Amino acid sequence: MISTLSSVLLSTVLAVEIPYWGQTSFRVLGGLVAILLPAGGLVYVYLFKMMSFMQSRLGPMEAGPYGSMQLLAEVGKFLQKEDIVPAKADRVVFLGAPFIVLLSTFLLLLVVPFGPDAWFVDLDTGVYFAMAVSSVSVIGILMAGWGSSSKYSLLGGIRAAGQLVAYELPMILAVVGVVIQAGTLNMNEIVFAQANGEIFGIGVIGNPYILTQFVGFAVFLIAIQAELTQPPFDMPVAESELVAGYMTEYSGLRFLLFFIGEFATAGVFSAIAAVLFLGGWYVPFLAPEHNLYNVLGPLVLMAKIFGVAGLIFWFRFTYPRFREDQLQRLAWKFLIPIALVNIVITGVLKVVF
Amino acid sequence: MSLSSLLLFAADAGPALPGYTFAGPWILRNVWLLPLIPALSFLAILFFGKRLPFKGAEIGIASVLSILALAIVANIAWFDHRDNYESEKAEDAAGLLLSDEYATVAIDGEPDSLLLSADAGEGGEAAHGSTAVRNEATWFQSGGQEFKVGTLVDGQAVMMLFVVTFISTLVHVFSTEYVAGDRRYTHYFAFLSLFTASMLLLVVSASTIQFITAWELVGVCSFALIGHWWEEKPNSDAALKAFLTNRVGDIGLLVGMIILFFSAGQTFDIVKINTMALAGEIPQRNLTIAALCLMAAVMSKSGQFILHTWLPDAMAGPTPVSALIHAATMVVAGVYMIARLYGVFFVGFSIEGSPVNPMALIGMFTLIFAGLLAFVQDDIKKVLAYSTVSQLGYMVMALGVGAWTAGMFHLFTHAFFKAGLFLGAGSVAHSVHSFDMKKDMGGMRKFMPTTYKTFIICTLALVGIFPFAGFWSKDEILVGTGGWGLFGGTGGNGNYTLMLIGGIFGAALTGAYMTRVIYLTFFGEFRHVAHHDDHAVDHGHADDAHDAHANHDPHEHGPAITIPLILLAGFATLIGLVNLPPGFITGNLESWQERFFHFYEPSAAAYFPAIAHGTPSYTLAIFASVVGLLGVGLAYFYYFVLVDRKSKAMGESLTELPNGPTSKFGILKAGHTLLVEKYYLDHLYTDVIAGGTKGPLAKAVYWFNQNVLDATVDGVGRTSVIAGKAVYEHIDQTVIDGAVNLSGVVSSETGAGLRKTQNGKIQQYAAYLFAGATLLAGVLIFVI
Amino acid sequence: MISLLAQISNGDDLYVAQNIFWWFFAIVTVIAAVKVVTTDNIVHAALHLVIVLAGVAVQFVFLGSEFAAATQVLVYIGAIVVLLLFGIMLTRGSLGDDGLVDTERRGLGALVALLLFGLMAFSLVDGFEDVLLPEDSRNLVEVTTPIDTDIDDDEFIRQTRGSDTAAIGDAIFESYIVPFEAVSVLLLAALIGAVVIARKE
Amino acid sequence: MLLNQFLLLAAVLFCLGVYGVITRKNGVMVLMSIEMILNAVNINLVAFGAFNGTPIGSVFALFVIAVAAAEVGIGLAIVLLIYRNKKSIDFSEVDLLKG
Repeated sequence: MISTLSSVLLSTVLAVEIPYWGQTSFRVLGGLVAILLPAGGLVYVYLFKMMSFMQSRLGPMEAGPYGSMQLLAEVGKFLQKEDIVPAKADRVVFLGAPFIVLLSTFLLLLVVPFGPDAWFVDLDTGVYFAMAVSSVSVIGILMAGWGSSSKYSLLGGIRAAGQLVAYELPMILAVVGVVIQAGTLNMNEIVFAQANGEIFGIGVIGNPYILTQFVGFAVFLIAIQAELTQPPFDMPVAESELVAGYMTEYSGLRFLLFFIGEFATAGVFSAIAAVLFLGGWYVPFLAPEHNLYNVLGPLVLMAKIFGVAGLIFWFRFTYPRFREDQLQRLAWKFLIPIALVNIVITGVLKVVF
Repeated sequence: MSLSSLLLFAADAGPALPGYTFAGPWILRNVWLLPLIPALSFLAILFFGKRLPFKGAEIGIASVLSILALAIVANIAWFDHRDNYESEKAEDAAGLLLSDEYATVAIDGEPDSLLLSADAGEGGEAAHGSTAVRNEATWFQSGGQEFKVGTLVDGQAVMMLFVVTFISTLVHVFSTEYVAGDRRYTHYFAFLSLFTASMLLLVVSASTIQFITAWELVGVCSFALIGHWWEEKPNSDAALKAFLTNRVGDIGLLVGMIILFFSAGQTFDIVKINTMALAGEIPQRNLTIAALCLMAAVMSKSGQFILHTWLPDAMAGPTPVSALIHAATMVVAGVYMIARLYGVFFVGFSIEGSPVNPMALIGMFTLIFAGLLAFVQDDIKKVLAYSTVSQLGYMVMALGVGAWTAGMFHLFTHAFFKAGLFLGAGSVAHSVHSFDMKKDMGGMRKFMPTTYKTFIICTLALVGIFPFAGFWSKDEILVGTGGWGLFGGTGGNGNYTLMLIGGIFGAALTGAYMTRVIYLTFFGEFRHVAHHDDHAVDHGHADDAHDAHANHDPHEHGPAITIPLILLAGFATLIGLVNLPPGFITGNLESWQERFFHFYEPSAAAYFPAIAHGTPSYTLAIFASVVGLLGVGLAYFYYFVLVDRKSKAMGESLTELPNGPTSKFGILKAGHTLLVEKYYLDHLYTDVIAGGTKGPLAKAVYWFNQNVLDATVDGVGRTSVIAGKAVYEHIDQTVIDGAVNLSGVVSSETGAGLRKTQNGKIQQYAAYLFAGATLLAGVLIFVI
Repeated sequence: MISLLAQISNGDDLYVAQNIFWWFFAIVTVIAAVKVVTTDNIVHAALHLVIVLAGVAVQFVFLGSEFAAATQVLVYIGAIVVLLLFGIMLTRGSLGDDGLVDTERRGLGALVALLLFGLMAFSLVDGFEDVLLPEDSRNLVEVTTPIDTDIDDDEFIRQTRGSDTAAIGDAIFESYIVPFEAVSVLLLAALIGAVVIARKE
Repeated sequence: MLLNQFLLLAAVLFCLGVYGVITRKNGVMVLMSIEMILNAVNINLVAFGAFNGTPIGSVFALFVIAVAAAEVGIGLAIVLLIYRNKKSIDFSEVDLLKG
């Protein structure tokens, strides 16, 4: 996003030829920004502010005016903590686990389009790729659970893996409806399809697929809630049962990495949901081909991300925890059949119309 | 949609080959509806049947009635199409209904020579198209090969549509009372529907692969219905036997169809296969092998000797199902297959101009041997089952001698009177709760007058008494064997004298065993003793459902059972008249004679061989009738005179003479035992073929070993001892022994070494596998 | 190495960056693969297997088959390795090296593997010595927007790369529909079979 | 790029897989080695597909992946069964077939 934006600016406005390494570093920079900005924002707006108001917590209001510096304080706190590795831990596996989780998040971000020309990679198999790499984080979590050499961690890891594998299916199946309707896997094409679409002959606001794929959207939201292992799907890290699940033995920077990973993944999944169901970077009344979108798009998408994330965190703060069997039953007996029916109906309607 | 629009010629032009067209009356292009409706009904009954007031029977009857109506409409449409095809073509040519392209194809595609060649044999039949109507769609394609499904409607198909739907309707109606109160009533009707659907699908199949599918579906349904009361071991065994015996033939079917697929240039198209076979584009050798393989399938499905053993056992199923299986669906599938692929069989077996061929031979053997077997059965249904086998023998024989129309006509008439017989037997059995004629029947004419009358009529039809249905079809088969000069007949495709004799002899047998059945069932005194407990289960009814019957005399049933019987008896009486020979009664009224032949034989189609038709002869008809009546008379004399007199003398209802001919004469007794043991075929399968290798065969080998080999060896041994002694002292001790010892040591050591490789560790085996593969590949790459 | 040298000496089109990355990934893959079959720690073996599988996915990308690469990641890494790790964690509780994980057949195994490799390498080098892969044939494809929009001036045409996904989809659902159905039946059978085998009585 | 690059890499993976299948005692590890063999085959399929410019190589690689998933499912179930019967997943103890 930033990269392309900058390169457009630099090459057209400033007429600077950017070398390959320069472009690459711009991309890396842009990726970091695109990961960290929503992550920090979400933590601050929802975790610190919204949850505190909802649950009458007094915490984050001391650091800085209105607690605005709380985020920095938290990061500082984690950074100065000692990075402990348990004596019996499988050292390499233990140390590598948080990075694998974060890697999954970064890979997910790769295919999200921020504007008609503002993307990191314009993959032909965009959505499919996203679904594929989202499953990589399971490996990281299993590594963390195993490497810690602690029974809480192991139990948490196995729970998390079971949960993630179970909810990956409804997530993918929910997306299939959108793919059928758009006729492409490419995320940017999906945005275009929504922007240029019509619903019942009315094309003023395009056709954001939430209007036709509302079932898919609901299933997708529930599934990503579970993918994020946050309430009400937080058995893997349930403190009353497993201390902190697979994160039990982590401290300092590595705990922070898991933490960032969780919120960044929430942001990226929100972005994907926004692209698939809410029209991505597109806003009505401005043709999708307009160049302005390369600047406006990221902002629009950011707004939509915050909207979807708001829903996610709202659920997080208000619902009690499921039991393990209830969780599996919800996935296999409810979400997957619904998603399958949705696919069938979408396919039939696609052929009919 | 009104009837007229159903019959209307509709324009749906496509490229047409000689012999069929893609255009035609709406109903003929859309006969796929017929299998579809009962298939849907099957699902509907399965899913909703139990909740409906009549437990699903109403869905089944509604669907079967609707397809009966459709089948009748299809027949009418076909008659119209058959007679007016020329004018249809004229309309096409005028461009009224069809595109020009189609018109030219239709006219160019049907050269006059084809029409003429077919007409040559029957002298003066108008040059009608009898062009089959076709409709097809691509099912799927894989690896460049398109798999098509479609319907091919011609005379034989519409004829079978009518037979199947008609019999199925009556069976449905009959069943509502017959299986009332059964614990799987709903499933019974569901499978009846599926059975009907499968058979209809088979009938309209346009491609061999579709045909195989339907064929197997029919097999599955028969399995389910024969084993309907699977709680009892014999029933489930019978179902398994039917299924497994059919599997044997199905291998033949698959192999044959695959041979045809590749021989005919990779096509599943039945018309194309036939056309190519007739045009000589497929090597004769391939056709013969394929026809032999297919014959195996016919033998299993249509119960031809020696694979017929499942058919009598299949009587374990409910009687209406037996009627359906024997009259219209399962067993005629094989005959229908021969008729459908007649080009293949005609050329493959060189039917034209030869005195004998495998198909005719099998048919003749079947009709005689099965007829003989029918004499020793006590179970009324088994007699009828063997009778069916025998009649199927007639049909196969007829097709084998080239009398296509006669064979199909016999199939047609047989459907009605055999269904009538089975339903009649079911009606009787329903009253006495048993199928055993000797123990539980006798004198039934007093209790069940309607059943009695219809049974007699159907028997007359089966025996072939003038003017009942069987007379006409059987006579036509005899004529078709090839005009035996003695009777003044001419024509026919060959000189099948043997088949003629067999057929006439079979007629006598039929008459005799049917007379026996009639006597045992309907005459004499009622022999039913109060052992009701054994028989309630025979029906599969819950006991309480029949407590009402337990202690009083049998009686006639309600209309659900009698009306089908009466209808079938009516058909058995009259249906033979649809194919009156030319000149008989009708004089010169052509529109009254040979209607069946006219409408149902694809005489002018390119995919059908130009078969010759024999001229009927009064002498033959009279002679055959006399022989048949002779059989009836002998049996009549034995049962109605001798046995009747004896039983009156002894004061009890006898079923045979206490010391009749079979107990007096050794040969007859042996023959009787042979028949009771069903020619030991079941023993052949279970004991000899299955058990043979472990028991008798081993003994035989042992005996051979002891007495023949050993003796030889001994003799050789003694002579060699003398020579050996000399050799021993000089060569053996030094040279040979050393070598022998060496080889012994070597092999023992090698064995000990190799033994270690057999250590049960799969991975080591995997290592050998890979190493071996590497070596072989290396040899392939470096050496060769 | 031979191939690279041959390529250089032939002076053919050299995709330097591509080749460098290819060698990087190939070496990483091979090292990880060696670790999979030699390490004594079963979890490490599984994690190295992840690297091998990812490396193979990268090879698919090099070969221009993104869809296969994504499937590789989704099925192998996302499902199969997770399943293997589950199997390990459910059947072995201990951490660290598992002691004797190898049999005494190392020599035999090495011999067979080397023989096999020698044979394959010989025949490959012999057979496809300098054969070049065709250049990425998926050129830029012009895509007009699906529905005409309000823009009147010049019709907007975006460029996107041609897709192998559509080609794969067409191939599966047209020519190879029967194998596809067979695979689905196989999966169902495997599902039922696995449940039956693994179920406690 | 050379076709042989890919084919040789696949050959290396294949042979390493074969080595693993032969030497590993642990059932799960044997399964992993088999996966490597299948992957090597997949590289070949896709490479030849790319070489011929058809998607059919990828198509069959997909089929192989699907079959591999089924194979691992069944394989792990068998390993679990062995574990339940022998309290070990050591394949060298499963040698009842010895001669």
